[in-house]
Order: sequence, then structure tokens, then C-alpha cells
Amino acid sequence: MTAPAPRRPRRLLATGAALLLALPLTAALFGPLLAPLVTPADGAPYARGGGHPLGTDGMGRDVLGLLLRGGPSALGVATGAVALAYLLGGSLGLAAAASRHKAVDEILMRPVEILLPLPSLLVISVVGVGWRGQPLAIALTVAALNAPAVARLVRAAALDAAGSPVAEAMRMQGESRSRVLFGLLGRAVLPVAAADIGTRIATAVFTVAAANFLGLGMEPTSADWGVTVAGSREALLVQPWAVCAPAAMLVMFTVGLNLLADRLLAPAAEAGTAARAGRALAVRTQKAPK
Amino acid sequence: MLRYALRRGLLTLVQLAVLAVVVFLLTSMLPGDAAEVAFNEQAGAVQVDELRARLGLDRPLVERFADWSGALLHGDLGTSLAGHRPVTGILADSLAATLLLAAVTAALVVPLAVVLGLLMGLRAGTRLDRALSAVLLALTSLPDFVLALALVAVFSLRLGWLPSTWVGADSGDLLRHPALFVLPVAVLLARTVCLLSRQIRAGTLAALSAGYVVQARRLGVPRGRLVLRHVLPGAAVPGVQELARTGDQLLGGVLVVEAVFAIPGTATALVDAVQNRDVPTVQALTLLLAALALLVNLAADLVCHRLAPRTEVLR
Amino acid sequence: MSAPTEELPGEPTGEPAGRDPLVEVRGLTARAGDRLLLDGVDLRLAAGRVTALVGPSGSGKTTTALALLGEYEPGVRLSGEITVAGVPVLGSGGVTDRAAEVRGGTLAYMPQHPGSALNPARRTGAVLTELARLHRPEPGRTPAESAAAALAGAQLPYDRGTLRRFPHQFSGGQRQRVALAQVLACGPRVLVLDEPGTGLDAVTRLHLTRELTALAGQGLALLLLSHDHGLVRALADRAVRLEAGRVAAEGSPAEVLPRTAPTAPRPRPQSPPPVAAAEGLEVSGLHAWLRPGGRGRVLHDIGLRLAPGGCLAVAGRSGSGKTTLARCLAGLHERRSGRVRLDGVELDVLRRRSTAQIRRLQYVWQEAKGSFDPRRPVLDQVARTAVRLRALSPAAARAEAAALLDELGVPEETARRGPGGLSGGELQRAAFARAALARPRVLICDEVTSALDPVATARLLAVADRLRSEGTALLWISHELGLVRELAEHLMILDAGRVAEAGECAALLAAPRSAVGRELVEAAPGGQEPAEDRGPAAVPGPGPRPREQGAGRGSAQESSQRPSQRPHRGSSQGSGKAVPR
Amino acid sequence: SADGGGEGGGPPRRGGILRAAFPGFGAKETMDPHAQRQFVDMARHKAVFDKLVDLDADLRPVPRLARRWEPDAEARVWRFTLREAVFHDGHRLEAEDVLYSLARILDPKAPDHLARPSLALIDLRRSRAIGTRTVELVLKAPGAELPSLLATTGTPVVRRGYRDPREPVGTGPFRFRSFTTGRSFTAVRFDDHWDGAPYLDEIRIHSAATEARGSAVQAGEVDYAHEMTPTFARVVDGNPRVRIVSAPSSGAEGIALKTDRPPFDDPDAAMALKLLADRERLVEVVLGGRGGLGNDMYGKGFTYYPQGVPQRERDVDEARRLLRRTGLLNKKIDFYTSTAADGFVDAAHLFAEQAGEAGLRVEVRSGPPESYFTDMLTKGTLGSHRCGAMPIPTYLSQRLLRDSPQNATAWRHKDFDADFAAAQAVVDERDRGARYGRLQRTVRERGGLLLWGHPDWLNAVSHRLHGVRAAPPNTVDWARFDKVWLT
Ligand SMILES: Nc1ncnc2c1ncn2[C@@H]1O[C@H](COP(=O)(O)OP(=O)(O)OP(=O)(O)O)[C@@H](O)[C@H]1O
Ligand SMILES: Nc1ncnc2c1ncn2[C@@H]1O[C@H](COP(=O)(O)OP(=O)(O)OP(=O)(O)O)[C@@H](O)[C@H]1O
Ligand SMILES: [Mg+2]
Ligand SMILES: [Mg+2]
Repeated sequence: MTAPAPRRPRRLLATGAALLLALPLTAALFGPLLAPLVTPADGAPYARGGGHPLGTDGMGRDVLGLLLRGGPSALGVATGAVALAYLLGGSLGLAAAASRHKAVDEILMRPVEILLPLPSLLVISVVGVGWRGQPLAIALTVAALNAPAVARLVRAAALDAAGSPVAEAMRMQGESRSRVLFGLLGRAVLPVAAADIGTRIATAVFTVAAANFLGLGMEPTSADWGVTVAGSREALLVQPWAVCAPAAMLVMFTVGLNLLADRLLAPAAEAGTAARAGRALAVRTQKAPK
Repeated sequence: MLRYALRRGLLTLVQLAVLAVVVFLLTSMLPGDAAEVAFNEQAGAVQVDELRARLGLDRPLVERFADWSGALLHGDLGTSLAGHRPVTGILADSLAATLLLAAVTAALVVPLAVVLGLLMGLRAGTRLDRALSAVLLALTSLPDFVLALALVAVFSLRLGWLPSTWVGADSGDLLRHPALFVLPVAVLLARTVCLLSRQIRAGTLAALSAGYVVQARRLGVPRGRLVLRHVLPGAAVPGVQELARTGDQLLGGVLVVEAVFAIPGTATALVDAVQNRDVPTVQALTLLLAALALLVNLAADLVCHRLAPRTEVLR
Repeated sequence: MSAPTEELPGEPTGEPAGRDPLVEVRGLTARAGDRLLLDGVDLRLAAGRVTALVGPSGSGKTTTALALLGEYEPGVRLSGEITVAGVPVLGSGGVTDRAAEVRGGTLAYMPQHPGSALNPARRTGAVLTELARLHRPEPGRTPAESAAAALAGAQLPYDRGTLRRFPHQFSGGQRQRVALAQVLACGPRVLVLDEPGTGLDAVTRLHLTRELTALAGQGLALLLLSHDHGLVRALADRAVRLEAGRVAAEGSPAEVLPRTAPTAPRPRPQSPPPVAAAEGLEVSGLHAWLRPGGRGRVLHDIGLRLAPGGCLAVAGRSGSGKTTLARCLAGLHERRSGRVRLDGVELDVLRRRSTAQIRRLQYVWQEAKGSFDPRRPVLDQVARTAVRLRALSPAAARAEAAALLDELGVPEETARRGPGGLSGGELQRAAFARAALARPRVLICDEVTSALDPVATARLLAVADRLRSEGTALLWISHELGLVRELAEHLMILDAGRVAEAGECAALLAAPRSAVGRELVEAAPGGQEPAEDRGPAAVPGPGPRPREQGAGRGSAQESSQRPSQRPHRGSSQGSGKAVPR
Repeated sequence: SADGGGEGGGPPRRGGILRAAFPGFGAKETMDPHAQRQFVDMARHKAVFDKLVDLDADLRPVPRLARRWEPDAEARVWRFTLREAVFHDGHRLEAEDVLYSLARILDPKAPDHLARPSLALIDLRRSRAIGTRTVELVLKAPGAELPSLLATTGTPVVRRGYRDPREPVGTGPFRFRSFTTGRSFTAVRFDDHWDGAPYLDEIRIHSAATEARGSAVQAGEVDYAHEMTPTFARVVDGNPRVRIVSAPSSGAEGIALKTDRPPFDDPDAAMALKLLADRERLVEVVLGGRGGLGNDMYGKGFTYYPQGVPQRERDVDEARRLLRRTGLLNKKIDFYTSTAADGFVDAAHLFAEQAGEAGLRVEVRSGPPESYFTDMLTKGTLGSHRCGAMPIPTYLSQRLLRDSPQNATAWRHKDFDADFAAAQAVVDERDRGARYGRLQRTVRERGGLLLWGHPDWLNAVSHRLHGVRAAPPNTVDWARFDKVWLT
């Protein structure tokens, strides 16, 4: 594959996605160094302008200051929770898919399926009450809530690959279980996971924010982006920045993250060019390694 | 297939039973009880104790659970601790609106997600795909309540095209006012469609490179048919799994939607019940929702079983 | 059939002079990176004619066939000119927009690896009727009838059992025929068949030959891609031989396929030293079934013995349970009962075998393509065997894998690509190498030469011989009785999951006692072919598959030599290495 | 969006359906007027029932079904003379109906009857009907505040024999039509109401969450939205279709300091906190500027509120001095709050910031909102406090006596209780008012109540609706729909 043509838009897109990611990530990583630990409530509530470039929130705090501080928890708790959910649920799902015993599969998946229909709200309420305001507890809960769904998703995606001759051939070569699991099945799961992860993070951010509404989770005055969006929602028309700025950060983060994942995991640019070239349906390639 | 379905159906019953215990424990782990919550800010300890005794909350946990499950076996869901009326009444009141809403959403979500997912998958890498992906992702990253408020601000308050809430809507003839459904369903759809269509996009990409799709194309199966009959079944597997999960997603979304649009539904009832520590109502509602979720899961499993028959060899 | 009347069959031989050929290929060139896969190939297919495209594995047969549809494997670029039934498929601007018009209805292509070309989630009948409805809206004939005709043409029964099955519920050879039925269901005017004989037992193959002849007689143009010269001789009017992407010879099959003198029998590998009774593979009372609770039995009370260094061939009609037997022994098929003992040690199902046990019994998949991970280079996948089972360092394993592949005629450079970048025969050899690299005690080969040309077969056999001399026993599943005769000491013929007969190979082949045995032996390709085309051992009656020397080479001088003695170049890349031994 | 009643609308017009939206409470909502607890219940019950006595905007008792009342000299025996009123079923209001209602409220088997504790001083066995129009109530102890007690939550008069809450029959301006728990209520005009028939044909009172009330009133789907936030008031500012009717001083917002434990058992420590609070800022931020400054005494604007007490000003230096004196300077104390009410957490954080300026470290912790008000009675040293509109004596008796159920500041003083009891026996209103004033001042100086603000009560009203009076909740003109009209 020497044709450079399809590569350019892809690289461009990757750059675009990276740029989208860069802003929220930078804000999350370096913002806390720039902003004071506690954003002083020194302005009028929901004021626009007046020394505050992005106005103030309902407590009269500088929105920019909040924005700079609110990244780590907003991104950290949600991404951490989703990562953990994938770690737990993913391994469970893979193991269930790979087990050649119906019983093992059942033993692994049934408990998970009992948890699946538990309303997240109820669980969050209970945990939130027990360990009020501790990000770790919230992350763990959100992870636990997501793990069953992830397990099911991963299992379904891996099941076909697990029964394929490729998996058999690997076992015939004496490959370790984990390699079959995380190598072959993992890779079969990857596109599904990539499609899922970003939306799940976005959902997790707002599950955490929603937990706040119920008076659980984080302090309603915390600078967390999700919390700020939720807390200022009423002022959407009065002081739009208080809602839009943190929401924009979250949107940029999830969109950037997902586009990047799409790009990295599905080298579909060829498919795109082929489609443009008028082929009815494009065949995605397995690229020979360079 | 039938045997499989039967076995799964039985398992679902067991799951429900376990779930009942879990939910009971969870709700009783919440601080405060129905009596305490009932008098929050308004009454003293004496009255709270009296109410507690009257509601039977002073009895041990096990005894209360035994009572509750015993009654359940006779088809009695008990009496609400908050409203002192039968839980069935609460269920009946709240169920209609939510089910209607969920049904309309479900009827729309699948075709929409399939069309969008296929479109993105078939045009992967093109500008259309990127634009659609970005818009859909942005929609999921927007919290429901912001989306809902923004939609109301534009379509009801500014343009006046659509009703902003269900306040005053007659629950009897909701269906005669389709306009009522537009905004709530739009909010509910936003996230679920995105979740699903992304899975279908991923599945489509995978299916497109599969040998059988290539061969079908080489045999001149026309594009539309190829997509629907050859690409889609394979592409749908993760999507179906995702659909099974949208139950909880929807419940979360429904909560916001019900609040913003004043829809008296199950999600609101559930939150109320949790806040009121109204254990019988929480139990009944979660069991009901769980039963629905399990049913959807069961259906999803059966569909996947059919879509990936090769897995049968394994098991 | 849908072939227009003006293009009804002409004379069976000679140039289709004065008439527009159905397919016209001029100067077809294919490149992958800086490699030239095809170099100015010209080809014309006329109605009613059967053209054979022959040539060693990797010479570009599949690439040519795909190009007729305007298709190519990813990473390949085409140039040249192709017209199919008046429709330009490939022109100066590359593949034309109209290429899609010819697919299926006009020109139908049966791929080389039909296993992976069948939709795992769709039932056979549904797909066939769908295709028939699409391409053959014939009045007075329902799509179901067309589907039935297609199934019959592909030698499959038209019954519920076939129609309702999913692809994974067929045996390898049956899948091959399902794919063929799909192609036939399209009712095309040009039929392109890539190795249609693969996986077919002699009887079925015979029927298929007749069926295809009849189709040509109805005015279809046939392009046959095959290394099976028996089939080519039986069917083709003209033959085109490709070599390293270039047309090396063209003419009647008799001219293009070199007539080879009978060669001396290949020396048997010296009998391994006498062994203790407990050594080797011993199977008794093996039953296998498909569904839980012992329902759907496919194997009944199979017993066999295989001494170290020995070779037991298993033959039988397609679908008789050969692969299932192999998979039972390999521990892959878990629904089985009975005893499998290797060197006195009971073997459980694969997941309960120790690494050492896994190493000692290896299995080569019938459908090589499906057993490779499409995302990793073939070489790496092959080498993993040595890493995992023989604890070699990755570098050493790769070197050994590369050496073995080279010995089999697959250059390292080719093997570094993903499975998509290898030809069918190359993949098959890679699959063999993957198992052989374990240096197993027992190697189960499930139709491992079905996609190989004689040269490649010879190379593979050479490696097999070497393994045997090292004490590896072979369980050789094959439909090519000639090869079996040459290779195996013992033969077991399966029929519907039961042992129909078993015994000393040559004796059994000379005088089969069972009905199936007789049927197979009678139908074997040697039966209808000129004596000089027969295999090495001049056995009366049904001979082995023709094994022309130097089928991949042009020179008559080379072709008189035995493959194993001749200095030899890799099929298309020319590695210039001598075949060992 | 003009505040208050200064609106046009011309002369009242008859007819029309009024739709009103109140915060909903799901299964908790009830049609039993004696079990009413939520505003939405009270609004519905107010349409169907009447009380004997109600409260005016100054929280002074005003006659309703009772035309007038007079106590004996000791305020032990009270005579209430009833008005000519008819129940919706045609039955005329009689003394027996009043006694039945009181008996029902005081039913020992009904712990959810909210007024039971405060009316428990009525000795029912000795109370009696004098003819059909007069009721004589005998108290167990002197109770000069009986009329306002009869005006509290959960005291509507029901018809004799009333049992099934699903078929409420009252004397109110509207006749009950339908009720769906947690959702809506419909009632139609009762032409024979003693106070004259209402203008409206029908009222519908719906339950709706905050967002829904906001958009519904803006979109004109409801004409009256109860309990709106200051932010919403800003949103509709300048919107010609919606105006905010704001009732000033409708309660109190504050911080409760536990006076029975260190450090606030030392009144100086409590005083330090009262001095360091920046009340203006709290009102500006937490109440969105819609409220009055608090002076650490409950009931600003209500009857009996002591006049002439100077507004407490922020004095950081003095606060710092007191903190140092009591050893609190640079110490850390916990602030126990929750999201049980809007603004609690915000106020807590703001206060923590202000305390920090004076050298006191306040750490905010949140608890579960559902049981917060019960929890905070025992938990922590600092807590969020708020109170809706109620007469000052009621506040004193419910929050500041040793056996008060809601004694959030743990203010327990025998002499204080005795002074209050003495005031209850004083029939003369001025004298009684003076005594209440002294009690209030004591608490202001030595007690644990830091009341920094008195929020305005904000309701949103559409441009079609007229005659809505600005009145705090729990008063007669609040949620009163018999005197409003639509155009
Ligand atoms: N993407 C690619 N890049 C480089 N080389 C390729 C690629 N795809 C195929 N080839 C090479 O092209 C050659 C021709 O392949 P082709 O499949 O046409 O062979 P064939 O004649 O059909 O062989 P066989 O009989 O084994 O099927 C092979 O040597 C193969 O390795
Ligand atoms: N999952 C299945 N469901 C139903 N039938 C099956 C299934 N798998 C295999 N079979 C049937 O079992 C029989 C044995 O299959 P097997 O693959 O062992 O045949 P084979 O001898 O290897 O044939 P071939 O020469 O065509 O490869 C076949 O008739 C096949 O159709
Ligand atoms: Mg080929
Ligand atoms: Mg087979």
C-alpha cells in the first residue's frame, strides 16, 4: 500500500480528534495548577462578565476557575469507572465466552445478569449514602453498575470468535488461555468496545452528576464539570456559559476520544476511498504489517 | 431453540427471586425509614415512633421480608408505606405513561439506529460518517436535562410548536395528542440511538470484511439486499446486546424526561418510593422493571443465538 | 439456462474464431506493492467452452479469476482490459462502474475457500432461493425449483436437512458443494470455479465432472482453476498455464499439460525401528455425536491403531465423518466417548491435555484459511507452535518456521504477510507447517494437499516422509487414492460414521470389499484417464491422481525428473533452494 | 413581571378553568385533609375545605368558619361561633361537625395527623357543642394561642362521619371532582360557598417537578406555578406572559448552633459566628437577592416580631476577638448539611468561606436529605436550618422548648419554658406580644439561632390570571383560588 491519498484525511482526522481531546485533557491536567484550590465565591450569582471571562455560577464563583479545577474528577471518576468496568466485566465476558463448558458460562454470567436489571439509581443511592462524597466509592459503584452490561457485550462479541477454528488452532498450538482470551478474542471485541467505551464514559459522567442531584455522590458545590452543568442547568438561558463551558469540555472529550478510537481501531480510510471510487461495498482490509 | 427459551425463562424466575432479596436488602440499608422520612421537618420522635409501629417497621427485617414475599405469592404486592394505598394502584397509575413512552421510543430507536449505524458503517471514513459520529457522540455527551431544557426552550417556548409538558394532559387519551410525545421521545432517543448505532457501525465494519459478504457481493446480490440480509445480521449482534442494556439507560433518561415534562411515570414513582423509603413500592417497581429488563435480555439472547448459530457448536 | 442462443456451443477445440468471446482479457497486470502478481495475461472464454487455468500454487490463478469480476484482494492493483459479455469490467481507468452488472448473473465465481464464503447465520435454502430469485426470474420456474436444480448440480440432495442447515453444520466437502450450488443458483453465462474438486471424494467428483460438462454443453463458458490435471483433462477444451503471473503455455490440455512418463515408485521411508506394542496411537470404541445427550451421532465405534512412523490413511465419501474423527483425536470435538491412547497415555479433550500431550498430537485443518487469524502475519502464527510447544525463543522459532515454510515452497517474504496475502496453496502449506513445527508423535493431516500442485505436493510429502523417519505417525485424510496408495501402509474407509473396511492399503485398494470402497476406487480419476497420466505406481484399475512432474515448470527436460530429485525453485518467487532429501 | 398584586386585568370575570402546578410528592400525596403535609395537598384541600380559623399575611388569626371567638380570662375555655355554611352535599355546618373534625385530628390511632401534637391541649371530653352554632373548647392548660393553633396545617373542618378520603366533602369554594395521587386534582365551582361563589368554573391542580413547572407556565400550559426559584425569576424577567408574585418574608433561613455542647454552650462562641456571617452576601447568593436580612429572630414581618432591635452587622474583628477568647480561633468545626432544601449546601459553603476570613475553619459535610431534619436534631454542632411561615409563638413552642420536637439548637432552659408557659396564659395580646419579644431577644443574644435571611416566596403567574395575592404559605391568601379570575 503505497498510495498516500487515503492516509491524509485519516491523519487529518486523527489530528482533529487529538485537538478536541487536547483542550479538556490539558484543562484537567494543568488546570488545577493554575486555579486556586477553592474558587472564591466573590461575584454575583450567574453574572456575566464583570472580571469573570466566563461569568459566574449560582454561588458567584468564577466559571473559568471552576472549569480549571473540575477536570480531574469529571474525567477521572468516569474514565476510571469505565476502565474498571471493562477490567471486571470484560474479563468476565471473555472468560464466559471462552469457556467450553456451558456450566462455567452460566456460573459466570447469571449473577451478572441478576445485577443487570438493578436500577442504577437504587444502587447509587445506597452506596452514595454509605460513602457520601468519596470519589473512589462513586467510581467503584459506577464501575459495578456498568460491569454487567460490559460483560454481556464482550461475551456476545467474543462468542463467535471463541468458537472459530482460529481459536481452536491457537489452542492446538498450546497457546495460554490468556493469550487466546486477550489476544484473539480481545481483538474481536476491540471494535465493539471502542464503539462502546466513549458513550459509556459520557453516561458515567452524568450518572455521577445525577447522583449529586439525589444528594449523593460529590458535593453539589464541587467544581466537577458534570456537577457544574447539572447545578447550573436552570440558568441555561440566564448565564449560558455556566452550563455550556463545562458541557463543551465533556463533549469535546468524549467526541475526541471516540473519534480517535474509531481511527486507531478501524483503519477504515481505505473503505472510504473505495466507497468514493464507486465500489458498491467496500472491503475492509487487514493491512499487512509494515 | 424452544428448550433454550424455556430454560432461560425458568432461570429468569430464579433471577427475579434473587433480585427481590437484593432489592429488599438494599432499600433497608438506606438510612432512615418510611416513618422518619414521612415526618421530616415536621414532627417529633414520638409521632415517628407511633407511625413506625403502625407501619410495622419496628419488626425485624426477616419477618417483614417473609410477610412481603408470602403476600407476593398470593399476588398481593402490599400497601405503600407512604400513601397507605395498595402498591398495585401506584403501579397502575405510573405504568401507563412510562410504558407508552418506552413503547414509542423503542419503536423508533431500532429503525433509527439501524439506519444510522449502517450508514456510518458503509461510509466509514467518509465525511458523512465522521459528521454523523461526531453529532451523535456530542448528543450522548450532553446530559439529558440540558438537551431537554434546550429543546423545550427552542420548540415550545420560542417557536411554540410543541407542548412543553404533559401537565394537564388527560392520561386517558394521550395517544390522541401525538405532539406530546415529540420532545420527550426525542430526548430519550438521543442517547440510545447513539449507543446502538455506534455498535451497529462497528458490527457493520466487521461484517463488511467477512468473506461471506464479499462472496455475496461477488454473486451480484444488490446493495440494499446485501446490506439488509448479509451485513446486518452479523452487525446486529453487539447492537442487540446493547439494546438489552438500554432498559436501564432508558430508566435513567426517563427519570429526567419525566421530571422535565411532568410525566407521571414509573421512574418518578421509583425515585419517590426510594426517597420515601417505601419498601413495598420500591420492591414492586424494581421487580417489575427488572422483569421487563430480563425479558428484553432473554429476547436479546434468543436473537443473538439465532444470529450467531455457530456458537451453538461450542455449547 | 439463460445463455443466449447466438452463443451456443461451437466446436469443442480450437480458437473461437470469428465470434465474440464471452470474456475477453487483454494485458491483465496485477501488482501488489512492487511485486508483479500478473504480467500481461491474455485470456478469452467462449460460450460452450471449458477453459482451464492451470499453474503452480501462487502463480496468479485466483488473482486472474477475481479480476474478471473487477475484484482484487486488498492491496492489489489491476491494469489491463477485461470485457465480460460486452460489459467493460476493467479499462484504462481501472475497474469500471459497470463491473457490478456482470457479477452473479453473467459471471459467477466460486471462491477457493468456500468455507469462509458462506454466511454463518443464514440457512442454505434461504440463500439459494434468494440468489435464484435475483438472477433467474424464469417464467414457469419458482426460485425454489431453481435452487433445487442448483443443489442437484452441486451433488447435494434437495431436502429439508440440507436446506435448513447452517454452513457450519456441513462437512468440508459439503460446504464446498454448497458454495458451488450458490454459484449455480445464479444461472450465470460464465462460470469461474476456483478449485472445484477440493474436498470431493472420487464419486462426487465424477458426478461433478459430468454435471459441468453438461453445463458447458448448454452454452456456458467455464473457467476452471485447478491444479487437478485429471479434472482438467476430463473437462477442458483449452488450457492456459500461468507461471509466475505470466501465460506460459496455451492450447489443448494435451499440449499444455505435459505428458509424463510413469516414474519409479517413491522410496518408502525406511520402516521405523520395531516398537513396543504400547507405543503409537490407539483408539477404541470411539463414538461421537453433535448435540447434547448423545443425539445426532456421527461416529460409531471407531477403532484404529497407528504405530510410530506409520501412516494410516482415512478415506470415505464426503460427509462420512473423517474430519469428525480427526477432531475427536485432536480433542477438539468434545462430544465423544471411547478411548484414545497415545504411547499408552489416555488422551482427554484438548483443554485437559498437558502441553506435552498437545505437542505430541497435532492436527492440520481441512480449511486452512479459516484457521488463521486474519490480523497477524502467517509466519508469526506458524512460529508460535515452536515457541509454545517446544519452548523455543521467538527468534529461533521464526527462523525454524521460515526454514520449514521455505522447504515447503513458501518463501519467508510471502509468509510475512497476513493470511489475506497468501494464495490458497500457500496457506495450506503454512497450516501444515504450523502443526509439523511441533514435531509431534502423531500428525493428523485433513486433506492437506487438496489445493496443492504436484510440485508443492511433492515438497510437502518430502517433509512428511522426513517426519515419519523421525518417528512421527501420520493420520492422512484424503480423497486422492493415488496419493494414499503411495503414502500409507494402512487404509481405513469410513462410511456414514462407521468403519466400512480397513486393512493394508495396497491390498484394500486392489480389491475393496465394501460397497463404498468399490465405488470410490472405481470412480477415482485414474479410471477414465490415459495410462501415461497415471501416478507413479502402475497399478491396474483406478490409478492415483496424476502427478505430472514439473507441472509448474515449462521445460520438458525438467519434467522428466522426479520432483524430489530435481533442483527446484519456489513456485512463484523462486527461492532457489533445493528440496531437501 | 411586576411583583405583588399591582396588576391590571380589569373587573373580575366569571368562568374559565385554572390550571396550577405545584411540586409533586408522588405516593405521599393525599386527599385526607388531616394528613396533609405537602403544599400541593394543602392547596387542594384549601379548595375543598375550610378551616375554623386561618392566618393572614402577618400570621395573625383571621376568622373563617368561626365567625368569632372569645376565651375566658385564663385562656382555658374558648367559645367559637360558627358561620352559616353549607357542605357540598347540602348539609349545613354545625358544631358537631367541628367536634367531629377535632376528634378525628386527635385520633390516637392516626399518627400521621400532623396537627395532633399542637392541638393535644384541647380536652375533647370536656369540650362540647352549645346549640348548633357554638363550640366550646376546653383546654388542659392555658392557651392564648388556640386560634392560631387551629389555623395550622392539618386542621380543615370535615363533615360529620367523614371517613373515606377519596370522597372529600367540605365547605370550601370548590366541589371535589377527581384526584389522581401524585398527578392531578380537579374541582368545580361550589356556588353556595359562604364567602361567595368563586369566579372560576373549575380548577386543576397538577403535580410537576421544578423544570416542568417552569416551562409549563412559560408556555402557558398552566397559569399558576408554585414555588419558583430566584433563577427562574431571572429567566422570566421581561417576559410579558409570566410575572412573579413574590411574598416577602415567608419564613427564615439560617444556621443552627447546638447550644448544649461545646463550643456553643458558650454564648460568646455563638455570638462570634453571628457576627462573622455576611448576611447581605448570603441573601444575595443563596436567595438570589430575593429576601430580607435576618436579625437572628424568627418571624420578621409577622405579628409579635419585636420592633426596634437593631440589625446585626458583620463585625469580623469582634468575631475574631470572641473566637480567640473562646479558643476557637483557627480551630476546625464541622457543618452538617444536606440537599434537603435548596440553598442549604450553598449557604454552608458560603458561610464556611466567611468564617475562614475570621479565622475559623468550617468543614462542610452532607448527610442524606430524606432524613436530614431528624438527623440534624442530634448530629453535629452546626447545621442548616430553615423554617416556613408560622406564627411566632408556634415557632417558639416547636423549636425552642425543652420538649419541642424540632429543637435544632438544643436550646433547653427551664426558665425560658416557664416564661413561655406564662405568656400562654396571658389573654392580653400586647402583653403577650411583649413577653414573646423578650423571649426572642434572649435567644438572639444567647441562643444558637443564626438566622441570616428571610426568603421571599416566589410564585409564577401567567398574564391571564388576576387577583393573585402575595402571601406566604400557610396563610389564608396563599394558594387561594376562589378570588382569582382568568381573562
Ligand atoms: N496482498 C498481496 N500482496 C502481495 N502478494 C500477494 C497479495 N495477495 C496475493 N499475493 C501473492 O500473489 C500470488 C498469486 O496468488 P493467487 O492467489 O492468485 O495464486 P493461485 O495461483 O490462486 O495459487 P493457489 O493455487 O495456491 O491458490 C501468490 O504468490 C500470493 O502470495
Ligand atoms: N453441527 C452439525 N450439525 C449437523 N450436522 C453436522 C454438523 N457438523 C457435521 N455434521 C455432519 O456430520 C457428518 C460428518 O462430518 P465430517 O466433517 O466429519 O465429514 P468429512 O468426512 O470430513 O467430510 P468431507 O470429506 O466433506 O470433509 C457430515 O454429514 C456433516 O454434514
Ligand atoms: Mg488460488
Ligand atoms: Mg472433512
